[in-house]
Amino acid sequence: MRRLLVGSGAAVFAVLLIGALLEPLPGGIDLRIAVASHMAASGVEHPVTAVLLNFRGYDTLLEIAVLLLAVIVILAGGLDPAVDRPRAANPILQSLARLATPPMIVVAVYLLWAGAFRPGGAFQAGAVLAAAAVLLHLTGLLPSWQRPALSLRWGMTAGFLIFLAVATGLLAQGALLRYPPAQAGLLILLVEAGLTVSLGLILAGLFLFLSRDPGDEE
Amino acid sequence: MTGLILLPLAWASLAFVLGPGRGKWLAIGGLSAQAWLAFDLAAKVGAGGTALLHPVGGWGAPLGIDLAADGLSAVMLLLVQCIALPLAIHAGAYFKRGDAAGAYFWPLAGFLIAGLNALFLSADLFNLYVTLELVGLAAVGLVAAGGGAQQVAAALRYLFATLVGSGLYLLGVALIHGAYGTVSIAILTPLVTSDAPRLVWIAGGLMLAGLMVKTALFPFHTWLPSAHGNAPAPVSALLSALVVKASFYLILRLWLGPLAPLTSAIAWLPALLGALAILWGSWQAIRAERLKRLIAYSTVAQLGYLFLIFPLLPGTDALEAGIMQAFAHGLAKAAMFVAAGVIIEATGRESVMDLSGAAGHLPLTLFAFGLAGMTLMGLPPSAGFLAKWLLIEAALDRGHWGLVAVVLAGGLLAAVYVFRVLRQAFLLAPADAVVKSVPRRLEWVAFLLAAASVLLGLRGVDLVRLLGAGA
Amino acid sequence: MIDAIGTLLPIVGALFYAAGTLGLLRFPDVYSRLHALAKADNLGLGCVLLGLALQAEDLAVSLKLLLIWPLALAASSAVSYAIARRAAHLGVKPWRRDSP
Amino acid sequence: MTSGLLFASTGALLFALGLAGVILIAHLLRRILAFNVMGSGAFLILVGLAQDNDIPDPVPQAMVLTGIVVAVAATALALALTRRLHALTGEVELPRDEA
Amino acid sequence: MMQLLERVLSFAGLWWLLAEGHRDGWLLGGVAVVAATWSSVKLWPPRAYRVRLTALPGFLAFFVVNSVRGGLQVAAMALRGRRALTPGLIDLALILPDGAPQILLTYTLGLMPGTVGVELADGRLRVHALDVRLPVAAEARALELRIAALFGVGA
Amino acid sequence: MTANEWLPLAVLASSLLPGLIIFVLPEGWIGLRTTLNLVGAIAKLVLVGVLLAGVAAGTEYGVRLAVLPGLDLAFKADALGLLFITLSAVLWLFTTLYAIGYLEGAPHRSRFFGFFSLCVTATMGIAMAANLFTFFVFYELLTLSTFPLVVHRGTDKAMKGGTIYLAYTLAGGTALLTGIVWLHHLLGHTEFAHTGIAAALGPEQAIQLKTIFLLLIAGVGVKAALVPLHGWLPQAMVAPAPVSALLHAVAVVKAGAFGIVRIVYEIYGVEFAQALDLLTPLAILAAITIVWGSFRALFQDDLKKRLAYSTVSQVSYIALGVALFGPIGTIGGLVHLVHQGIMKITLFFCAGNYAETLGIHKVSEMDGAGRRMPLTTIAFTIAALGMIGVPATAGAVSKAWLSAGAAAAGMGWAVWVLWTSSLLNAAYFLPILWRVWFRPRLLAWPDEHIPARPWHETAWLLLLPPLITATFTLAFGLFADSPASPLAWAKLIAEREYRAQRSDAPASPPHE
Amino acid sequence: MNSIDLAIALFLLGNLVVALVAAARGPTAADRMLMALLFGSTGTGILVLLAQAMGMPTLVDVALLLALLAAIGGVAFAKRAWQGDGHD
Amino acid sequence: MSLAFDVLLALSLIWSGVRCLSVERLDRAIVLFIAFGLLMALAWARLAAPDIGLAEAAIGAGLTGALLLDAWGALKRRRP
Repeated sequence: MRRLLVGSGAAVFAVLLIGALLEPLPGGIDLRIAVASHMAASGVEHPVTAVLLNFRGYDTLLEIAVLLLAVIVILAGGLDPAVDRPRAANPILQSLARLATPPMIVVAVYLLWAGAFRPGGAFQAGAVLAAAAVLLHLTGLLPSWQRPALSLRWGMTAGFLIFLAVATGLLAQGALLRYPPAQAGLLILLVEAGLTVSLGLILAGLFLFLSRDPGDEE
Repeated sequence: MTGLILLPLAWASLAFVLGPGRGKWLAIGGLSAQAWLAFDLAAKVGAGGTALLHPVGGWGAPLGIDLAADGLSAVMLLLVQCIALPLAIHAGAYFKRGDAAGAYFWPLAGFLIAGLNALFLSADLFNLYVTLELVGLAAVGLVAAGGGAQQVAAALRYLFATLVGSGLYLLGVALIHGAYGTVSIAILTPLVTSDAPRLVWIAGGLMLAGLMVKTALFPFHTWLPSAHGNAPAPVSALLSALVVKASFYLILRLWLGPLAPLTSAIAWLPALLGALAILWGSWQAIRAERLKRLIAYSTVAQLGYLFLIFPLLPGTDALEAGIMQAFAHGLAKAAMFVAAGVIIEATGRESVMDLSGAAGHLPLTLFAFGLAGMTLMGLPPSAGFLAKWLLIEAALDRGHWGLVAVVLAGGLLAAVYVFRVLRQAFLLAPADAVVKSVPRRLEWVAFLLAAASVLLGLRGVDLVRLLGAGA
Repeated sequence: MIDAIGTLLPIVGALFYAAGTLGLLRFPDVYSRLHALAKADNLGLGCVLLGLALQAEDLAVSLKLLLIWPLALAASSAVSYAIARRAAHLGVKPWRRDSP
Repeated sequence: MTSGLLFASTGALLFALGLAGVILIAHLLRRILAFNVMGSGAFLILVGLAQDNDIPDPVPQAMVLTGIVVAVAATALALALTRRLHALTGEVELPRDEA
Repeated sequence: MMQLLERVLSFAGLWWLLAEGHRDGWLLGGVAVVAATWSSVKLWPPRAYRVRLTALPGFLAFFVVNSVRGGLQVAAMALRGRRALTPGLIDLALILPDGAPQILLTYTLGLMPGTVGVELADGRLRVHALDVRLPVAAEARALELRIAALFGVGA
Repeated sequence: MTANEWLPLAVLASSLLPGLIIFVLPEGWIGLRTTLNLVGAIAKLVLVGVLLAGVAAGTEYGVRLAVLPGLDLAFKADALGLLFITLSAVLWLFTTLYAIGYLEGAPHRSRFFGFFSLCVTATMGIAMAANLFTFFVFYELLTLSTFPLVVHRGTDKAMKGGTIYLAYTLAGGTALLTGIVWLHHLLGHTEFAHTGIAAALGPEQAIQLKTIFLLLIAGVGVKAALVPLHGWLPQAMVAPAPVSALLHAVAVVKAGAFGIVRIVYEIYGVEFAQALDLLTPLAILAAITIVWGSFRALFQDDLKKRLAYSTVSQVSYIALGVALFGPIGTIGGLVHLVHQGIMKITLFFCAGNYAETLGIHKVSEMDGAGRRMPLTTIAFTIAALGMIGVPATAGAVSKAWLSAGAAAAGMGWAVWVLWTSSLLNAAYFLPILWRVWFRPRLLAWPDEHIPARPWHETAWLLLLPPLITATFTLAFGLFADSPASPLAWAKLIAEREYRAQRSDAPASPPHE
Repeated sequence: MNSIDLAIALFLLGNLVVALVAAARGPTAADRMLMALLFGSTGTGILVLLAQAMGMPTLVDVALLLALLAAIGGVAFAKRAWQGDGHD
Repeated sequence: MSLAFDVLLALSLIWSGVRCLSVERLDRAIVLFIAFGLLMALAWARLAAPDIGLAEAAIGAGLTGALLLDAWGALKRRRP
């Protein structure tokens, strides 16, 4: 009964919504023009990065806080005791991890660097770093994180703190996160570099703090 | 204005770096500064009579994000800091060293407060979504922190509710953006008219529905009692006093702002749900077995009042009534949860029936509970009374006698559950009752919050004046 | 000439992909399906990449395209080993002609 | 129909699907999947609707990136809590709420 | 030392490829190369086995030709369906030494015609062959020799 | 802030501050607590004295504080308010003394005296309220601060009584609130003013005004224990004796009665109320209450319950006086506000003494108590006779003015009501007096706490207050014409209430 | 826009969908793991073709990333998720 | 041609979405969800949003999939 009700409700909703989507809309504000005309002052050449770190950088600041928060919540929820089960390593997969990790690092830095003028950026770079960590962990080359050591906590927070410090420091320019056009590029790079490392650690932490059980292979 | 956001972000993340269980003084210091900033902001807004604007990044809407502080924001910010500071002091004494539930309390609470402040200051629908998530996830974390199965289950229930809520809200924002190309509230407000395309109507409905889920409006309240009723006392207090108010504030913002041309058709819906919430929540509170669950259900009921104002908007006294109720309930409910925490800590029992004799052992706490109860019942001279007064006057102004009846009935029902606790507490203690001593600081915080909720009733005029500024 | 090859190669690659999918559908057990995917699809990918690399104007871009191939090869090779090994460990018997 | 609108409509369907899933499905892991489907739907609408004429608009793209990060955070958190619940009770569904 | 240089160079090459020749990114590129080299040293300390660059082109050619052959073979079998298959497991005794050579063998065998590695242990490699009637063992041995040449080890 | 402004606040503070301090005092600090209580009570008396002198001379005391735009917490000390204030302040002192004696050694005394002081503060606030809003604020505060006193013993029975008390008073408060907000909505304010404010609305709102009147009277009627809203009063008898005294004489029922006075005179205005045909129904209601209360009292064996029903009846004398259109009735009603308080508190003190000294709770156990406790019993006798209305007691004065007022207002039936009530009063008090003085003691006292010694029948702190109030009962009857008597003050009030309408406020006692 | 490349991409997509269905329907858990292979090869192929067809060379980066990371799903499946639970 | 591609992509997105919520077995659901992520990445490519495509690919392939599979394995292993 419930299924039927919710299901038909969702179906009706979807139909209504699609119907409304297909209606012609009055032209609204087109921000593409505004973005394009301010690109020069944004410090980067890629519009999405300009929006993410300059025009709407404040969103990103809070978003990083959300991500950091997720790790804290996981830690606060309490970590299960890690299961320590001896197991043989799989040399082929290990070698894959060994082989793939250094290129992943290069790719991560590349994405960070590319973010300034083409798709890429701190989040994607951090995700690649985290993926490398996950791969290493899955193949048994990186143990799971038992507790957040001080250095790890610093690492995970540093990016956010740098961002926060830059945002606060720029208050001197008259507004939060108001980059002076001349230094914008460098500051954004600084922030992104910090974020890459921290995001990598945070995203890796999401996996490495959670995954306490090495599986039952062998 | 930005300090209110940056400070808690800073102390929260630094508290995390400091490590489990640390950061108390950082938090209390930061909160003190924030309280000063909030009062300063209120003074500025009140003096200027207009909204203060801060274009982040210097771009200004629609390209950038604007922060805006008008009377309404200033009031809510005051509420947050005024409740968070005493609760921080309370939590400092509540969580023992090595307490699993308290290990990450400070960073979580810091992000929660930062999220709340950011939410109250933001004038950008998408940015509001991010702040909503910040608040929601921090709140979930606080519920789950170090808890047992019950807490984790409650946290999960809460998590999914809050995620669905923000999901609906996000879709609404997406549709609004699709229709108008901007998410700035100030720019949208003149653009949305009553002949807006259907998309915008759907968007409005989605946003409001999502926020109602987050505010735990009946019948979306099912997550609230377990979340608020199972968390540690300072957490319950934060959640009940502040977090649910955030989404209510946002509903109000939308209702009075961009969605105003669309809402007249559905103005009675929230009021109807609110009325049901009052009746149902009170009824459940009257039946509840555990003290904290009783208080949590009381929150469900009290939130109902907030929604009674919608058919009365925009009208004299209606907004004032809602905000006064939010403020009063915030202070009182914080006091009540803190008091309940003290009682449970001292007696080691959780059920209402086991409270016998508490009045003798913990007179100050019970007094605080009673004062807070006064506010919830809407008895004079509490702020809750002023809210009720304003609400009844606003309803009479429009000739809505039904609302008057609901308000009055709600007050009586509140009396039933409040006195259910008090009379139990006044009963003679069973001979075998063992009472632990608790830090006096815990009791005093409850008392201060409760007293504030009552004494605010004497200075309601300031709040109303501030609310009128820049609206 | 190079243009022609550049246009043709992706089509050939697509055929290899199709063959891989066909193998996936028609082969009887997980091991043989593994062969189909690991070999045919990767060869398909190689053809596509090479074709596109030939089409690209910029040398760096075409080299980048070609770079993808070894990465994909290494990954699929390792993963197919892992799958086969895991299947064997869990007692998945290879299909035999005489056993239906 | 432009591809923007097509994907926006797809997003609408996915959102409705995910929403119904979150409401109906009791198994927590599946519910997390449903939530992600729902979020993806909303993201598709956000970008798709803004992207008629096939000219990319960076603002909604940036918003979706932000949204994805938030969704990842929420997903990880939900998974962590689910695992915790399972470790404590052996259940993968929420117990009934007390009366 | 030479090995280190090789790695540095190869990562630098990777960067160059990724950056599509842009030159203004070399500062970060340097960081990337250093980090990658450091991690590679951590993960795979320089050991006895060294790839002989002179043998590399021959090996690559051999590999490409065989993987094309493998693809063609599988495609042909796929078209004929299961009628074409006579699958089975074959145990190979390896002559290559432990470590990198054996691992490379397992990798490449997975892309060679008709075989995929199933289990590498104790100097033996079990493979799954699509058609046991084909000269699987012989081809594997040929590959082993190639790899031995590549690493400059006796086979 | 001028003296005229802070004096009313000081009256409030004189009990509020000691109360708040007492709350946080540790249980064992008896000396400080007693000192605080007495200092507060005496300070209040002094302040009230100053106010009395000032008001008699025509000074106006008042202060207001904005709570919401258009809504003030406002106080004024006028003649009517002072009548009540003086009564409460004096009786508070005696009750406090009595309570100190009564509760010696009992647990939770800090809590008790804290709420006790709050309760008096609320009463003062009610008396000095300058508008209905303020009145309501303190009216509800009174409810809240008396609840812990009613349930002070913490037994199940106490809790039951307390719960019933709450249910009645909170429901009444809700009705009152509705009426007040409605009125505020119509008028824009609810200030008390001589000759009322409701007349400004005109006849087209008559129905609304009548409904509001009903709500308001229902609201205050609960505390005034008007039938059928009186059910809580006998139940609340479970409270300790000083609390009963407080409920019946000093604060609660008086607050209700006082509210009726304020509403009829200063909200509606007696003439406008008459014009709306509100007074006669009120008078009838009061009459029913008077007779019903007395009638029920006849059948109570529990002494305090009998006294409680007596209160139900007696307090409605005030309402009746108010409802009798004309200054004579007004004077009768107002003076009874004081007289009933003095007499009833005496009775409760005595009842408490019997219970506390000998364990007597029932009328049937009182045989021969007069010889064991002569002083208490003398006080009891005087007060009981006053209740009946025997000449030379305060009660006689009230009844005389009320009867005259009824006659003057053309409501001859009310005179019969008073007579009936007096007969019933006699019927339930005289048997008690007969028992205590003339029946020999048959059995042992149920629970004798304090051994008999010559001239020390019980603790002095328990004995003195009833003796003094009994003396007052006689004095107010004998010296009713003195300028310092309550009667004189009631005349002053009536004069002021009616000044605007007519100048024939009677200067001489009416014909009896 | 290069329509041949797009056509090939479409063809590959169809291929991918059919293969996905097949893998999802497959009798053993190992068949599910084959998907990881599919992403690595077919997904990457579609992306590079799209890059060419839409004239967006940056999609090559996406393809590269996919090729690099597709293995993780398979590894995770093999290492963590796939147990002999009687259904295989 | 591009419309055909888009329609096919949209249909397969919906298919995988529906199936991943409705299939009986959890491992299939999770794998289908990973496939859904891949298709989303393709959709982002079609919507000319390579940034999101990158993020989706990195997160979907690298992190979420691994998290889900790991969680599933853990839930299964601990089952009493």
